[in-house]
Amino acid sequence: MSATTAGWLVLAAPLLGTMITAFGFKLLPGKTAGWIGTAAIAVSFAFAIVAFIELQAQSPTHRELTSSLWSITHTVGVNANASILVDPLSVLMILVVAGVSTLIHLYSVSYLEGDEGYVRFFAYLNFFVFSMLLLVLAGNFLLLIVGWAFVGAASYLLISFWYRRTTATKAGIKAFVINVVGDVGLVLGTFFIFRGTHSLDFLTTFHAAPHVFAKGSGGITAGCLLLLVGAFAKSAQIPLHTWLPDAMEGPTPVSALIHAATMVTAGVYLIARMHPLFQLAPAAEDVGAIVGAVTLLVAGTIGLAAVDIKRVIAYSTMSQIGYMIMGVSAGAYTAGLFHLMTHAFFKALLFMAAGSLIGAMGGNQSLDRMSGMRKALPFTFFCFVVGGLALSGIPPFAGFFSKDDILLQIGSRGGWYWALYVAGYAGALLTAIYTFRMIFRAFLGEPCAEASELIEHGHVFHPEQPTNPANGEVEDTGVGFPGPVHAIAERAAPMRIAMSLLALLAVIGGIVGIPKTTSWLDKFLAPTFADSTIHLHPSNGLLYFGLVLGTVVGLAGIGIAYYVWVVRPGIAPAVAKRFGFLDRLFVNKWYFDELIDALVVRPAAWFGRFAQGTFERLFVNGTLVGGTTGVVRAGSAAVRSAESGFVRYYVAFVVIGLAGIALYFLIST
Amino acid sequence: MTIAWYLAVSAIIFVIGAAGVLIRRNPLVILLCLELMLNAANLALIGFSKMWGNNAGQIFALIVMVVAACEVTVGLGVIVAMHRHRLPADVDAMRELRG
Amino acid sequence: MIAAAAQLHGPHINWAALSPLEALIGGSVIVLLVGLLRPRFIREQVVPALTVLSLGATIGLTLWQWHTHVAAISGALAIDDLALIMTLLFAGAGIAATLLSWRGLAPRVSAHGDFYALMLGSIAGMFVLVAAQNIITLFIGLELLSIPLYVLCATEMHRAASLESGLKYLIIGSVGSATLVYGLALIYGATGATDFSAIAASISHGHSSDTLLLTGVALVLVGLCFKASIAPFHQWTPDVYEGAPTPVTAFMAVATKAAAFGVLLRVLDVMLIGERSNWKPALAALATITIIVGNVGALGQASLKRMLAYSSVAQAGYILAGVTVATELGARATLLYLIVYLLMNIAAFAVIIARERATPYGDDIDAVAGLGAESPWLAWPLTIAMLALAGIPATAGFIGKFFLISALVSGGYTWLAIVLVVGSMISLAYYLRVIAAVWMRPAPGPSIATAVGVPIIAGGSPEADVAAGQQLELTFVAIVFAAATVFFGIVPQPLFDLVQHSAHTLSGAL
Amino acid sequence: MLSILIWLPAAAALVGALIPARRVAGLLALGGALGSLGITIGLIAGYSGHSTRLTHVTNVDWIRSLGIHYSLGLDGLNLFLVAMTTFSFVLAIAAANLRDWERSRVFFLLFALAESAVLGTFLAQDLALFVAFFDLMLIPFYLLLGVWGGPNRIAATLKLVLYTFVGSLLMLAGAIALAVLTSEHTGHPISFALSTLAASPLHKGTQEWIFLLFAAAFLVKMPAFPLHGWMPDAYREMPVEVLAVFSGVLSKVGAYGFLRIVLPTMPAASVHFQTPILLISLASVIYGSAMAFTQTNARLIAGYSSIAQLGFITLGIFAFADQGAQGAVLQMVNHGIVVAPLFLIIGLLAARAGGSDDIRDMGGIATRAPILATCFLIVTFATLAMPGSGNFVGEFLILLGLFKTKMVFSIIAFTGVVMASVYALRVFIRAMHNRVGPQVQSREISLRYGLVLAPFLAAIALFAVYPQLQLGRSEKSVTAAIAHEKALTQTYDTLAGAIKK
Repeated sequence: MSATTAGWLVLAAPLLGTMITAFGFKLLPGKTAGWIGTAAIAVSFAFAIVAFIELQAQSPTHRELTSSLWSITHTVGVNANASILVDPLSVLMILVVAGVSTLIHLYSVSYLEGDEGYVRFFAYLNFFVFSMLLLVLAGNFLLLIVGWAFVGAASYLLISFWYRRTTATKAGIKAFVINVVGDVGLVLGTFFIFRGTHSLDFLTTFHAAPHVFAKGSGGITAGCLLLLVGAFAKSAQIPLHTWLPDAMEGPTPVSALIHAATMVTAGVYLIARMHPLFQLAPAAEDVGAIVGAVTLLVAGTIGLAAVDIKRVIAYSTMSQIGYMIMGVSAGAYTAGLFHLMTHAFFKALLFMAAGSLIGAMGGNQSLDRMSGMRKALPFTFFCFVVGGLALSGIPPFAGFFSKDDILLQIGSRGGWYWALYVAGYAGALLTAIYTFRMIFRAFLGEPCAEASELIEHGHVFHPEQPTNPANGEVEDTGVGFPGPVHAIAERAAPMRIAMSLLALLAVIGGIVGIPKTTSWLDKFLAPTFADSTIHLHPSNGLLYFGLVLGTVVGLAGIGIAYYVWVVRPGIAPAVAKRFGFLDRLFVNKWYFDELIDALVVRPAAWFGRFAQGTFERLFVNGTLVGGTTGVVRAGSAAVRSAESGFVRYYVAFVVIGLAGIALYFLIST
Repeated sequence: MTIAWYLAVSAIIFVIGAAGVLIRRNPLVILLCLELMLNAANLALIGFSKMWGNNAGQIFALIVMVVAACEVTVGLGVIVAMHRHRLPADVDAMRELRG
Repeated sequence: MIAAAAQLHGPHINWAALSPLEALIGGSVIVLLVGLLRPRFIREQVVPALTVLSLGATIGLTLWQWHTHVAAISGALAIDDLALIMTLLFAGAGIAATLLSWRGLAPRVSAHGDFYALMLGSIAGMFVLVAAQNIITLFIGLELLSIPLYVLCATEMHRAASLESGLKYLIIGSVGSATLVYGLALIYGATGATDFSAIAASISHGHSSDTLLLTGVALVLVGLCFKASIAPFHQWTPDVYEGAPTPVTAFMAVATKAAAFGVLLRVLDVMLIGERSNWKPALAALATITIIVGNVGALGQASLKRMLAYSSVAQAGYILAGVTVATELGARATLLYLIVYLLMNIAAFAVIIARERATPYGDDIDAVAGLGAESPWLAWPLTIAMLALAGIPATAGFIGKFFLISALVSGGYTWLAIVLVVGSMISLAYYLRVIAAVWMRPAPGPSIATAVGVPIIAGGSPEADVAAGQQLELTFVAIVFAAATVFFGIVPQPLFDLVQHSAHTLSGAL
Repeated sequence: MLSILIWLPAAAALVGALIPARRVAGLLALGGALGSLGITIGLIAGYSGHSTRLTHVTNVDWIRSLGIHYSLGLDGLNLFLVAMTTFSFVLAIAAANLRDWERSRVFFLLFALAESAVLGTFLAQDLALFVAFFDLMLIPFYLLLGVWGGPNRIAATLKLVLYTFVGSLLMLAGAIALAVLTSEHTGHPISFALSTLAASPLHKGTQEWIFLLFAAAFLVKMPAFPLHGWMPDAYREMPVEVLAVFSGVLSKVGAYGFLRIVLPTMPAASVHFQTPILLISLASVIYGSAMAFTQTNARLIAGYSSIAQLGFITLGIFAFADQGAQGAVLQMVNHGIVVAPLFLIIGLLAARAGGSDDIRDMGGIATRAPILATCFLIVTFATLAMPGSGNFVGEFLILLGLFKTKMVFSIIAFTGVVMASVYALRVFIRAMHNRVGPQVQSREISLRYGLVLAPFLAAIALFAVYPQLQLGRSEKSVTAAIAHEKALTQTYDTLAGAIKK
């Protein structure tokens, strides 16, 4: 079978899975739906591998295959088919997406056990994977936008999966609306590009762009900046990032799949996919790189202060994506995608471990409540540590190579890019600190109540009256709330399998791109980026310096974390008091929510209230309706009062009228 | 004596009649005033007919007289009927219909 | 008078052409005499039957005379399409009115014979009026039309309202006639002629700006506008319409108005065509005032008769607009609208009478509340009539308005067309109010029914005691005229063909 | 052929009204509507769209003396609007059949009359005929609202009728003026045939005031800001089955009128008033959206959202770019098949929330009604024009067209897209999610009602994946409709450019 056929089947499998689970939701007992969903994604992954092999069979110059089924619009110059583009980039993406998704589905089979929305969950999850694959396989802007919006919708559905938690629905609509802002950016960007190239098809556009757009010209720059808006919204980059932490309201596998491994990296993919355009708009590239750098630092600082364990990981995700965005914007495409891949492995792993941990805590996510879980959850602890090391970029874990590769490439561009280089390593230090702060606080120290219950009585803690940890609302166990079962990796085989596989990948994942040694990824992706005008040849000196520096920074971070939270637990509060301002800043997430609230939400709401309360009442009903009717009523009153009933007055009117006409006649001649 | 005098007189009579209709409240008087108005027209007609030397005007005048008689008759009839129903002989009292 | 004139000149009288008139007058006399007979059956059944018969005969003879165009009685009357169409209209209205008053109260309190005889006489007057070719016959016709109506208004003598309306109509009417006759006198004085054509001729020979003449024209205009109830000479209309017995009101509303406009067409487009430049702006102004006054006056009227009276004022404004443009198209539009106007008004009045007899609310709008549920056979005609008056498509009213507007636009009076449209907008408010009452309000409970005050003020009457069952003829009339309204709304071409040539007799001047 | 299409529903319902049996009336009305739908499907299948020529033309004299013809015709412009009409009416009548109505025979007769009138409006190729149908259309809805509507329906009917008739009477005057003046202009006998009127446009000055008369009628009908004063009351009181077609179908007549009548016959005026109309539409988009996310009455949210949607459509039309017009026509159909089920669903929700349309009384309805929730979810996403829905393709084309000719308007209009996501999801969440409301009894949608909604969802899906079905057929006619304006604007632009130099 050809690569494109495989591509279509990659799409078909999860769609089919969605259909089956959605329509058969009444007929699927127990975990059937879970297994069906998992199988669907597994099949999709298999086809992704087929596509990979088929593609490799092609000669390097012919690795951009397109195939289209039917035409969605073919009118007045807007031609868009249902077409996919299969090239190394998209194949890499489908491999990562389908692969990681399979494991997360596997994990969810147990994790969601006992939830009344079990089937719905897998319908949504399959739909998400379909959308994500559509996004990365799309062969033209229209389809890209469709996939782009679909993943947004799926993420909304899954964030507010426990839809009777008002916190969850709030987070959901927040995420969706910010994503729509991104969609708008994407669409507008498309308009700008379409105006030049008159085509929505990727390859045509890319080939035409250099001829129609002068480098750095207004049109292309505007277009690329708007594309960046889309990318930022999806990838939770400042200032469109506020939805991601709230998105942690969703079930943990969702956080693992959507808000760590796949969807949030769509922005990275977009920039990589659009690199021929971005290279025509250097300004846009620089904006991307700087925003990425800023994000990775800001997110890191917030990560230091957050107490909700999932939010800590979420901020770390933001920060890691900052690295990727910085990389691909600065022309380090392969490195960025490399980090995307490895990050998918270890961040998914971290979330899974967190899920298991939260299960053991009976749904509670606050670091303040946790301690001494190491004995209770040895396997989870192990996974956490592996993930943490990979995240902190400790050799030889996967994160080490990918992150340093990005920074290496950036450094090699010289000039002001050095600032980014430094920011990158500063971020690395923060990463190491908050990661291990989390690990130490949760697993070391005296076992907390839940931990000891698990150790001594050997069953998972379950509160008599479950409440929503976010706002303390009392929950029932009906549909729309988390189920009564709190699965932990130690008890559920599927979870354990998924986690171990990811742990393995988190350890050895880096092998595909060891600089100057294997760099298989570079070779694989070369055809896609062959047309890149940015050629980076980092010196070996810088390479070795970077590797060493990375290691040192990582270890230093861990050291600091150990000193502050294990050796001298008293220090942390003291420091917080000492730098009260910074502490407040970090705890309040740099006041971004408040900022957006003040700049966007409040004015919009005010306008709405004004429109309804004042304008509608006074103008539309008052002036337009009331005014005219008022005039007519007045006239009516006048006429009827003239109709007084006195005959003699009527005669008087006759006489007056007569006089009027006669006068007119006499005057007019 | 030119036509102007006849006209003037007839005009004055017409105005007097109209004024009467406007001022007086007794229906009988109003009927009389109406007669005045019609007869003003008659005077004018006859004057003109003399002026033009054709008798169309005089025929017209005759007809007007007849018509006037009819109108008065009907008017008196109605007034009598009202009197029978103890309705006041005052046009300003007729205000049941208004608005 | 005619006889007298005959001995003087021995004029040639075209009896055949006059046959409709003869039928009317003869019928009137016969009805009067038969009405004197004692037996109840004869008075209550035969007399109306005879009336209908003579009106039928009139229609028959009119159709027999169709397309004749002759001068009768040495040019005193002209029998032409205009006159004949109008005659059809009057006779139709007459038949409808007869049926409406058949089992009504008015004929009973006045002797039946008198009632119908007067009506026939009035119709005869209308015929004379629209056929008149000189100012004398014009005046005769006008009075022959008016005087019986004064009486008819006052027939229900036990009702103060009826008498009041009669006397008011008489007084103001007489003022109107006086004005008219004085105006005619002045015109005669200015031109020395009584025949329309002769007057027109002498005007065209340069008397057009003679003060005497102009004053005369002004007085004549007022006199005629008064009959057509054009604002500000309309004020008698609401009072008289409300006070008079409803069948009489219906008859007046359609027939009198038609006659007035018929003669207006003749006077303006034949006799005074030379003064066109003078009276056109005046009439345009009057039309505007009338449209606005009529429509705003009708708003929020509790009495349906009064509401229809004001609406008839407004409609008069529309029709006057058609006269104003003084083009053949305008004349045709006017005629067509008059026919349409007859159809929709009779339908409405029939329903109102039926309700007057069936409910204690007289002609108050409560009388039709909940009619849709109670008796759809009355509800639909009323609805159709109201929609037609409002000028909704698929009714003749729409066609009429459409034709009027196009006549106005092509006559260079687009602004007047806009006024007309604005007027129609206002009119929606009160026409739809009736429909709302019919379909959307429940029938008022007995509690209101016991309130005796309501009916009298509402111009209602003891007619309420007539059993609701015996309204077949009313329902019949309502349905026939409503059906016609819809039919001509969908297939209007016959109407257009009918009025096609009517204006030719005027076209000589136009 | 088209006459049958138009009059079949009315005829069937008339028979039903005369048969003194309770259920029969509804079923006959449904049958008639189904017949029309069948015919329409046949027409779509048979329509190639290779030319702008009218097909299935019926043309007989109606009023010879005024040059009015009973002339109907089908082309790419109205083909799918007719389809949307018959489709929505079939399902709305079906939905109405699931309820008991007092005086049901009159109800269904009026309902079917409404369909006939709307179809007539879409198919009329004679200006006078169009005007007649346009006014006639309102009467059945007036009675449907006034007789079977909510508690304070009478006030609502008065507002509705006064507003819309004020518009359409002005249009009547405009129409007559247009025809009469054209005939004087050309010297030919008067004719109301659109083709004739389009063949010889009047002077710019004359066009302009006539344009205003037409614009008034169409903008009220849509409704467009600030002429929407009648909308809230009417929407609050109307029975949902009626409201579904009223909002879904009638609102399009206005936009269609611009494309069918105003642009071809008054090109100069259209160009002259382009910016004002665009501003009104933009205001409608933003104002409608803002109102939609402050309202708490679900019907009004939907109502104001359609104000915004119609604003988009008008933007597309008056962009005078092919993409814009194509998108507008597509969007008319999309909005129709989306808003109709939306109102039906709101009806279902109200039934589950103790009869209240207020989203504050709803909440948590999804718990026991997953299928209903899914239907609502799909409709919601379609309403906010999420990419992947036909509505998105429509908006995409509209904004693209606008972007090409009036970039600033297009960029501002995008705020409407964002706001749409807010208010649409807001309704969904407040109704289906969150805590269970006080009077809420969540229960699953009945099978029969599901069968009514299913075709809507199917249609939404169809237009999502294959809008080309319509775009391909409408392209020629639509581009022809705005050809004059395009030419004019381009010449103006070139002139302006020349002046600059």
